[in-house]
Amino acid sequence: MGDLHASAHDEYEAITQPVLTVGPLFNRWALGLGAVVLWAIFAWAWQLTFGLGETGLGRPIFWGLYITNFVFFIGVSHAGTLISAILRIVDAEWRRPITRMAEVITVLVLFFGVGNVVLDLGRPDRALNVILHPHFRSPLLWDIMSISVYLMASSFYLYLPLIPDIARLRDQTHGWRHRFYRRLSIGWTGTPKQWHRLERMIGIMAIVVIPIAVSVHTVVSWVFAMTIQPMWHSTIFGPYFVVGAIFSGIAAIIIAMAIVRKVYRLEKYLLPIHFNNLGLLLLVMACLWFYFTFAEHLTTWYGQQPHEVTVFNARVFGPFAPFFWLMVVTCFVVPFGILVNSRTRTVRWTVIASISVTIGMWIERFTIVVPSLSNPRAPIHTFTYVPSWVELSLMAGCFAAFALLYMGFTKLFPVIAIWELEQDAHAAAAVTADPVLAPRVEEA
Amino acid sequence: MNDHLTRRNFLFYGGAAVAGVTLGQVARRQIAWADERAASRESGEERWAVSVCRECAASCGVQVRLIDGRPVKLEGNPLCPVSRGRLCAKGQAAVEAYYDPDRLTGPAKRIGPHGSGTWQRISWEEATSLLAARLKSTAGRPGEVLAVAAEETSPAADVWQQVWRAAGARVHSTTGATAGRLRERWAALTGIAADPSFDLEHASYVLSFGAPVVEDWLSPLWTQRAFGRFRRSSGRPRGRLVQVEGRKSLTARKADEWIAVPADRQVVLVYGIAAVLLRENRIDREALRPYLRNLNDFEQAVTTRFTPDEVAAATGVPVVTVLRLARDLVSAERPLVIMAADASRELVDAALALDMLLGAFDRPGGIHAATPPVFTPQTAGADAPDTGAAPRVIVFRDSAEFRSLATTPDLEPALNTADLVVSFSPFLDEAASVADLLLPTHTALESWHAVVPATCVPGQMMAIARPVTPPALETRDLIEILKTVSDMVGGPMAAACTWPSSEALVGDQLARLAATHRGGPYTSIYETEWMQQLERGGWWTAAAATEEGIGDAIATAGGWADPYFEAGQIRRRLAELGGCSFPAPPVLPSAPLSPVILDSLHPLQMETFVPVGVNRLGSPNQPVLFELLGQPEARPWGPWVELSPETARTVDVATGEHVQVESASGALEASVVIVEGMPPGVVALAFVPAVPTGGRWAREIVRDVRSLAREDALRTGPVAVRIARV
Amino acid sequence: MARWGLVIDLDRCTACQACVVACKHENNVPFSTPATAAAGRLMTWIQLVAVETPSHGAPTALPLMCQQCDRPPCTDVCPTSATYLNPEGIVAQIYPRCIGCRYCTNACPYAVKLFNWHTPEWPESMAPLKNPDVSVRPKGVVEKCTFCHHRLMRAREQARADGRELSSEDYVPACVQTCPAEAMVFGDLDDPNSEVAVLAASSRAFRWMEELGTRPKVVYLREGE
Amino acid sequence: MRRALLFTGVACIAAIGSSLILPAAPVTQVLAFNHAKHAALTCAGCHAGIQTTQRAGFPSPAVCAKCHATAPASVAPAAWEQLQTSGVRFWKPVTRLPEHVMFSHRRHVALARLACASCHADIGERTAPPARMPRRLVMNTCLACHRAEGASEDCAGCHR
Repeated sequence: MGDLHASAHDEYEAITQPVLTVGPLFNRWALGLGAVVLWAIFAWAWQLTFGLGETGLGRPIFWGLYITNFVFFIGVSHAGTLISAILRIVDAEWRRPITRMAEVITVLVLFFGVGNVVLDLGRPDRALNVILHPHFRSPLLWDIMSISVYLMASSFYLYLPLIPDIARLRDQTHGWRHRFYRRLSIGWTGTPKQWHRLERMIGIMAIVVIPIAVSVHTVVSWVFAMTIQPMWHSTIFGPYFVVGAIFSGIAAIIIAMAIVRKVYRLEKYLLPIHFNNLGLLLLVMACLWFYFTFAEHLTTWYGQQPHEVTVFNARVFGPFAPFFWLMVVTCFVVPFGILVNSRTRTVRWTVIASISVTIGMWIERFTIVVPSLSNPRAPIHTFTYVPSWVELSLMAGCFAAFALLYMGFTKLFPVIAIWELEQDAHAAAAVTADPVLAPRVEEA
Repeated sequence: MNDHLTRRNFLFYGGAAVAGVTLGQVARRQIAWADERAASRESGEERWAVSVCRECAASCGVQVRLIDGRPVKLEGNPLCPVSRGRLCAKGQAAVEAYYDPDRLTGPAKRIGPHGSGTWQRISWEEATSLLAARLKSTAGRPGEVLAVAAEETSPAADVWQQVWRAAGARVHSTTGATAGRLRERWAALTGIAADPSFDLEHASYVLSFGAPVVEDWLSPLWTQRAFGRFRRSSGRPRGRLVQVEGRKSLTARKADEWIAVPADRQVVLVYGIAAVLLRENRIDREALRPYLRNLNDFEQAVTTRFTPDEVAAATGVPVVTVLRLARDLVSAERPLVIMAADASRELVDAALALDMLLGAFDRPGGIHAATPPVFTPQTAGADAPDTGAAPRVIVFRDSAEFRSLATTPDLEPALNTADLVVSFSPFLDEAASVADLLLPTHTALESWHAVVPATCVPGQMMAIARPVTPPALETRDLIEILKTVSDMVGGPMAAACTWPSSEALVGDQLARLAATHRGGPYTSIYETEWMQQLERGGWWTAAAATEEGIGDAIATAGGWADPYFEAGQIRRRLAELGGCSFPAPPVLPSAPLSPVILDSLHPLQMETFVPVGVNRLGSPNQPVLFELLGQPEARPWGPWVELSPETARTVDVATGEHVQVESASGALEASVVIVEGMPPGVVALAFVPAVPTGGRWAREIVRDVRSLAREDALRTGPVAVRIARV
Repeated sequence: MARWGLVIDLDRCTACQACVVACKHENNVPFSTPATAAAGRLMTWIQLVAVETPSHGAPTALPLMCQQCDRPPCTDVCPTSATYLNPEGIVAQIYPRCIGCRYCTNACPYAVKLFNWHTPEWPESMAPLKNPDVSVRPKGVVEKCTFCHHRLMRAREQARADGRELSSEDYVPACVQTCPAEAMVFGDLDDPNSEVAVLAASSRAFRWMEELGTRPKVVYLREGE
Repeated sequence: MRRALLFTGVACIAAIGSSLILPAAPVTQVLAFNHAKHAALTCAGCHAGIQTTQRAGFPSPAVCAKCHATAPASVAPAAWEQLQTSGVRFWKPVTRLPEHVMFSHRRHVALARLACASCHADIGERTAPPARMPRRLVMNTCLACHRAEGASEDCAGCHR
């Protein structure tokens, strides 16, 4: 074992090096993002002091940016766990360098998903009432239950595969880092018994986390679908949201991968094949997403139920049409155009497609939340919803805080699972023997 | 981490804990202190008292809910024959006027330039002597003083008139839209010196010529209830309302049928219908003979001048519709023709004539004569002759919006020449915005009342009440101010005002009522009581009651009523006179349909209307009333313009969007309300008076209809405008 | 136990909005400004809306308040049971329990639940105007029409003090009490002899959006024959 | 940095903890009223509202003057005179309920015959005005009694 460690030390220095050193670029970014976060905290304090009236919301548009962000972040959270779990179960060996990056996204982004709900509460001081006096018929409560289970499961699922790597860092460091890693590694020494247990636990978690993840976004969709509001009350919302979630999740991983690869110079580990393969997955999800979107809108249009069609018209032809068509372009036209062609499935273009999808999926959440509320059944006064500076600041703060935390993670833990790569090295023969993947590996 | 408790660590954690506890306790003390301030130390004692609503001439009886002596809510006085426990929006909002944070706190004189709204508080002594000195210098020269007040029948209004006439003033009254406006034509036709009273409630078919039945016709609350019962009462078929009006008003929208005829052409339609009735022999001539002298002449004139084709041509109403209206009217069980209070003389004459042809006089669901009033206005002194000279002193009383469209003379020039303008009103209203001296009087809840409500039921009433709450601010009773000023001026003025206060004046009135040995305090279950009294042929108070006792009972109930009225009075009176003569119908006018000249620049005819919530008498600063504007289209807090769908299409606007309404002399932004069925060439603009120097809410309305045309132009008719999308 | 219901005869209603003011003053509903009204923050528990009703071509002004549904879409979705259907059929809102998530406001097809965007404020001089029987809702909670439930509590207390049963005249909401055209009738829908029960069974009766299965206890009587 | 965070954390915990554990801020009355000494009077004698209104109410100075023609021994005559002439109710409430709770004294005292001590504990025997609520009242205090007595547990019945 000692041998292995010594050799591994050299072999994976590219991965451990960024963890242990903090450069000026990191500090500059951390400072910048920290400033945005501080500003957002100020905005939140402002909102807490003066009430939700500091947002652009009103009657009947009771939900806006916060709930859009909530759905979006929860969607992105499907990135990780689900992908890494599925790929692990189907033994897709190419997943090894990307699983951790995906899992981190999941865990971090869930906080922002839940956090946006808290931002949206009129009385966040009473948020505990949900636990103290729960009402089980409320989809919001189902949501809270499934998200908290998901958060726990995915945190665990992130932590388990981290243990061997933490132990590796423990052995390489001293001072506070050493103490920190020592506690976290919970006595990992790499005995075969420990390996056996770990592998089993990871295997179990990979299976457990999939239904939980599916349930999470299904339940998020039910928050809308369980009401009888036009264009929310839809039976396909469950799968539609899950597909959208995985879609935006994959896009998020691709972007994260590209950034990490570039900043930490991990080109050696994050190969174009990863972008290619995830790009293919993204393409499939784009098609699925388009199918669901089409089905959802076709049935509404064909049915011509007065209230449904009012929302439909507002979304497709009316004031929300720019958002809607931008969504169609960014979620389908752009990624499909790029990814359908194997020659454009390069690192650069998959990243462009992913950015497009991320923007598009955010808009999709927005066009689900706001147009239905802007066109209520009752003929009451409506207005044009324009997010206020508080909402925009908090949204910026969420994204900045996410980036900051992600950066922080990369400074504490290796973003690529080293031990998995080690295993991968053992299984390298299997990869090259793979009839589908082998040619592309050569291409790279 | 160090697991040992060193001194340093102890100090550190101890310090943190102490800081935390201190902070927590300070915060909690703050909260407790705020709590304590919020917790009222008062007992929360609840009391109800009666008062009189003074937001319009209807003078409904109100009930005030007082908590610890402070008014909390206004509700209708169940004993009052007019309100019968109900109250309209404006009446309820009056409590906001009482608490108005921008109410005048005491007398003040203007220090800034005219209309700037900058005031300096002065003492009552200074204020009254200022006015007295200026009045002395006019030395009673006729026409130097102009007194403007809202019309009302009350001892206080009499004192007001007497005092100012004694000062040589011309006294002007802004008239409300009450039955009093119809008095003159009614008296000319029937010879009865009382107001007509329309039994809308029991009619089965109502043909209304511009009468804003569901808005504020005559006595609004009474009309509302009568309308409800007219529409739906058990045991009777549903009442049918046909509205003849130029624009599609709220009443027109509520009516079963709306016939678009501009106000100046409605008289043609009335005679057209009369002509059909006469030509088709659908009236009972023999029954009419004893009451009518000139039926033959009238028939001759009407049938020859108003042939269906000519009527159709002049009014734009198809012949079949004219015929149908006439036939529907006579075939209805109890038809009634009504008109707007501010209708032209010709229209009132014509509509009353049609009512007579339909046998509506003295019949349930028809027209009755109100009992000649117990209280007759004292007309001591006469107006100074109009020398044409501009008045130097103008005094306003309770005329929040003296420049309203209902006012007759154009005050603008007089305001420019006068050197002292005085406002007797508790509010920062329109009069205050041009005044030099503010003499704030008590609000309705702080005042003594004795006022004759606008005629509605065919009995007699007088609303009488004591103050329900002591004056909250340094305001004064109107009579007290008048007395002080008159005494200072001396001469005829001092002689004209003999009462020291409203309390004395009302007390005097109570004594007089007791002495009439008629009627009694407002009593519960008014209608039952009324029927019983009718059977007995009168209503007398118990003989044992003392005058004080009666007075006290009246003031406690909120008023005095004598529901006795002489059934069949009109017919009897007409029979005595040997019948009346119908006024000769006018010659069919041949002038152009619209008095307004439209051109390619201003192609639309704009009509102005006053929304129900707009308060013309009381405070302009009641927030809830601004919220009522523009409903149900959710366009509160400002003027709105009603467009036909066709007009809206030409400028591509939808309900809720904004347009600029432009006339030759100004422009105004208003939100759009599309009204299905409006004539395409007509737009209707809501008049929401702007009081830029008023209170915090009134100030939110920055411009009104008056920026589009001079007020006299608005009063006389439509204005040519164009609209543009904003 | 009674099941309180309200019948509004649109044939009688004159759209005068007396009910709107009565409600506002009775229930301490704060005032708006032009800016807050434009931003969709005008607070009224009852308001007029233009609705196309059966057999009346043009839109009718419909006084709209909480329809007090027997199957309320809003109560199901509340995560804390802050809003619930009480045993007498009133959809209540318990302010100190409400977390302000506004799920119920979105679930309500009638859009009659309101949210306190700011701390409600009255000018200092208007402080005594508030009805002591009704609380002032803090910022961040949802509020709604309660059929003037505090009046029921008072009426019941009074009836008990007088040693008698609660009768129909004892308890009416402020809007019904003031309605000048006598268009509103309030009472127990379960009492077959009550006026509301008789009117609710009339051929003119309709419940707005009842096709959604909300089973409102506010019954409208359409205009016309 | 770490120490500063630690300090803030400890301070916050101390602030919240102490606020929950320590009793509410004390209330000091203008006059040191001795309930025990006035035991001969009924509660309703001074708190006139308890039989008829929602709020119990405090006696006005005039009520005191019915018995105390001159200043009581413990009160300075000048201060007494001033309180008498001002006419305001100067007592500060000690037992306060949150604004959203509707509690009717009439319903509980006059109709349900609930003893004053159920909520106000031993205030009638106190020789000095209490600085704090004599009995801590929380929702469960009300609910326990409502359950025991079979009274309505409908939330809207008490929450306004």
